[in-house]
Amino acid sequence: MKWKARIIVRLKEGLNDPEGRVIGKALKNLGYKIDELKVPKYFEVVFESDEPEKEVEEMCKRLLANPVIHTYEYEIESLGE
Amino acid sequence: MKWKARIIVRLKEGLNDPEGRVIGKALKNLGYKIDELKVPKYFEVVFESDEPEKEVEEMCKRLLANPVIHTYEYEIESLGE
Amino acid sequence: MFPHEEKLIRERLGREPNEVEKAMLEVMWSEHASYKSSRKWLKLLPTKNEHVILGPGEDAGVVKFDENTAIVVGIESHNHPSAVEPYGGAATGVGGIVRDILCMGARPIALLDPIRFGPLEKERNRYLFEYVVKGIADYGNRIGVPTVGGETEFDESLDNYTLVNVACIGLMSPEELVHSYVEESGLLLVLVGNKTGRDGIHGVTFASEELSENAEEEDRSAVQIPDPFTEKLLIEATLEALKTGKVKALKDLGGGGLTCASSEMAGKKGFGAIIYADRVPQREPNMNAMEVMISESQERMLFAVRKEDLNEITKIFEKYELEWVVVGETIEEPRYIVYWGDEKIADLPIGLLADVPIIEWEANPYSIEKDVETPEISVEEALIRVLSSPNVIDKEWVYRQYDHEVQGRTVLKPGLDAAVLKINDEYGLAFVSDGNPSYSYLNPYHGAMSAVVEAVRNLVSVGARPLALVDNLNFASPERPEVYWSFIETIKGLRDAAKAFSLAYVSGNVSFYNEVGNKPIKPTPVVAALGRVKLENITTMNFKSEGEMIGIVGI
Amino acid sequence: MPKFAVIVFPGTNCDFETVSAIKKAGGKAERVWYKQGLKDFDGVVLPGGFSYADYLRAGAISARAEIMEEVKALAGEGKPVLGICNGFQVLTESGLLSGALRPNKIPRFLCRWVYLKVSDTQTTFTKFYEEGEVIRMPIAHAEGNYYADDLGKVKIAFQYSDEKGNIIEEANPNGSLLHIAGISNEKGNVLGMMPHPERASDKWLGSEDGLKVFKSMVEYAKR
Ligand SMILES: Nc1ncnc2c1ncn2[C@@H]1O[C@H](COP(=O)(O)OP(=O)(O)O)[C@@H](O)[C@H]1O
Repeated sequence: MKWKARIIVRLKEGLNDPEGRVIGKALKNLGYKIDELKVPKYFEVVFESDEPEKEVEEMCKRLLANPVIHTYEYEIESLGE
Repeated sequence: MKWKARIIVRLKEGLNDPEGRVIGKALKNLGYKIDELKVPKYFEVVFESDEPEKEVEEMCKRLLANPVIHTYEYEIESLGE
Repeated sequence: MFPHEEKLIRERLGREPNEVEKAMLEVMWSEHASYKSSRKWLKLLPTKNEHVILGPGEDAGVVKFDENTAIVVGIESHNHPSAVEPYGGAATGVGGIVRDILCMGARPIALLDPIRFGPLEKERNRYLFEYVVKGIADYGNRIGVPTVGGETEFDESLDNYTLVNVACIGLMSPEELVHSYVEESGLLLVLVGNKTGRDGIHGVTFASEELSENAEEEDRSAVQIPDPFTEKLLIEATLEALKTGKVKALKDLGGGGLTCASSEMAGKKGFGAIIYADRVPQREPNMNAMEVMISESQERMLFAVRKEDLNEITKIFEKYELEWVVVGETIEEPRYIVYWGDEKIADLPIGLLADVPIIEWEANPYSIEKDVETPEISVEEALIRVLSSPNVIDKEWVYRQYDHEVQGRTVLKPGLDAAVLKINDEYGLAFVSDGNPSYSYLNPYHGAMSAVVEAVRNLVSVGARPLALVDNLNFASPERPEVYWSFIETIKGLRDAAKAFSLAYVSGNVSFYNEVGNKPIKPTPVVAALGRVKLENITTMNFKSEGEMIGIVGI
Repeated sequence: MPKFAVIVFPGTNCDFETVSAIKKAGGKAERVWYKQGLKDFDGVVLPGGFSYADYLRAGAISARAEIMEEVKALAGEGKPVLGICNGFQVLTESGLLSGALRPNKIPRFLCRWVYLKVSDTQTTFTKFYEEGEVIRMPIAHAEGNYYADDLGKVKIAFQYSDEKGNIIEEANPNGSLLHIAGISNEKGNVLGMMPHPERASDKWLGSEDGLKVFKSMVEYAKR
């Protein structure tokens, strides 16, 4: 079976986010009223698997997120055969 | 009014995507059957505005995306006052 | 292509070229690939002396440093692409010149980036500035070639536009020189590196036209996504392949893509080539032969090897996980033949692709020199104005983003008069770039001279003896008589200045049609210069202690 | 003479100068492509660069390569393992050192010379320094901001300081926790550092302060 997973990897609460801050500031400088801007990492993965939940969980743990600094969430959608 | 926009900026179809390719290959090496992996840019912006649609559209055009190579899409959610 | 050129092609060919042939000819006959408007004048430049191993004509020039050491040097512009996509345009500009150095057989060891923008007060110019610098940084840093210097200038005339020039040097021993042309038939042509996509189709023709006001919205085909990861692997794989001594010719794929690289490789010494275009690994579905032949996808190289050596060479590509394919072979007959499957889709005399007649445009002198009025301000205020000009302030914001130390050779770092790279335990190579479009605008002849003189002065300031020059000529449309005149004057200035120092130009680049919204840029010749310095004789510009005498020489 | 493997991942770019520095320090060194094995080596150096172009996170993909299992085994035997810059990032990503290297406080690449205070002279790589010695080396990184939720598992080897050895905010180039520039494991045989000692191993390049890192490592491996 084929699947598409949408994975979002976020910085843990409380960790400062220099990248988001800089882009937020750039938008402020362009005149927008930005309260907060975040740039989580976002992956779209099309893959084949019999155990999609388990495998996506593993992909996050083993590679896509670093448990020291990240949390993650995902959605999986079936693409059929 | 306060709003939260979720913005996804993608490379146009057909453009070389070394980042997606390299990360996809790394997952394959860990044993997963990856057909395709993409890493669009993803922004979550909390902002104040009277014309949220227009402003998010502008933010994309002026800074977050380059129309020559990117397409973008977004959702805007109201956070109330 | 101009109508008279189309007519000439029909006559020489004795028939109408088909669609694929026409696309290939269009690329090869573009200003960018053929130098048709500049060739005649470039001949005026001195290109030979005792330091020159190889002058202009191939991908980069080669200079003798000492008996055992040769320096490869080249310079390129990536102006048009950077103006529409600053990050990718600037980055792929670095990639292109690095491959030019590599394909002469040298390890690229340093970059310089003379870059120019419109005034920073405008948002679009700030955006271009920030992303050009980021593009150069991300690419140069990731491939491990230090960016050791450059120039950063802001000028009204570049509003909404940018000039991105990049110079690169490489290090090798003289016997490691490889040429870009073959001298035998029956060689296999091996394409290595990235897959081929539709990016960069018509890139050279794009670079041979003015930009319209809405260039940002224009066809994305002219810009490419940089892939420094693959470039770094290409560098290492190529250098390892060259060590076998079995690479007969080597060329990078730049403007004009596979057509340009393979036809020049085969045709230069009178051989021909058959190309099997359908074998080229494609990144996008349903590409046709024309697209494959003229795509300018980045990070690709073309090798010529004998059949019996194929295995040994391609094993190296595989070690570096690079895709490769035998895309064709060289033949005795001077023809350029392209197959798509079983179908012969192009068959041209190979000379027709390269033999592009020169164009001489009308040239009209202009004179705008007049006495400058001195503003009535105090010395103090004048000093503050000068010292706070973005053109004068320290460019630290730029060069801190560049890894200028990688490879462990950088003796003099950015921020000084010239960079110095350690070549051996005793000697270093000084490297600097200079240009002064404001002078060139007022008087193109003297402006060009001053660029050379300034570069030489900067070399001398660090204690180096000048060795060689390269030049990059950024101009507006040559079809404007004033521009064409300023171009010719510039070359004369470059010639006379070099002659005065007994120096030669070993390589260079011409970029025309730099105008946006019908506003021509100022004539902008950029000169990069190399010098040799004994490490213990290096001098730097800072005061060393209290009580030193300060003097001025040469007023 | 002890022999060191300088591991080359796709995109590693400080391998040659690291080999030279080790040789200058009296050791043998060989560049080892990441698919080769690590037999017969007395220690390993993971050099700087941009393995896998820093895609995903610096060092993340290399850290999952098979060769890292061999590196872990070697470290377990007490042999020296040094990670410089990207090599440090690989060490944290692989769990050989705890913590993480995050984007600099100003999220840009930064190349400049810094002063370091040597905080620990007991590691395999710092024995030739004096306690509290101030040394000079260049940094060149975009992700060197050290973070850990638990500092119990690491020992601080180098800290960013001013010229006089004061550990102050202004001397910290990347926002790193406790101004950390380099840490080691408890045993002291695995050390990661963001500054580049190999770029400070030649008088012409501005300093020879980095050479002692390699000398100390070579000396240790001789025992
Ligand atoms: N774009 C750049 N990239 C790298 N170094 C730069 C750049 N722009 C300026 N520099 C460096 O800053 C220093 C000063 O440059 P510049 O102002 O052009 O010097 P000068 O006025 O002496 O010609 C030089 O060392 C130069 O290499």
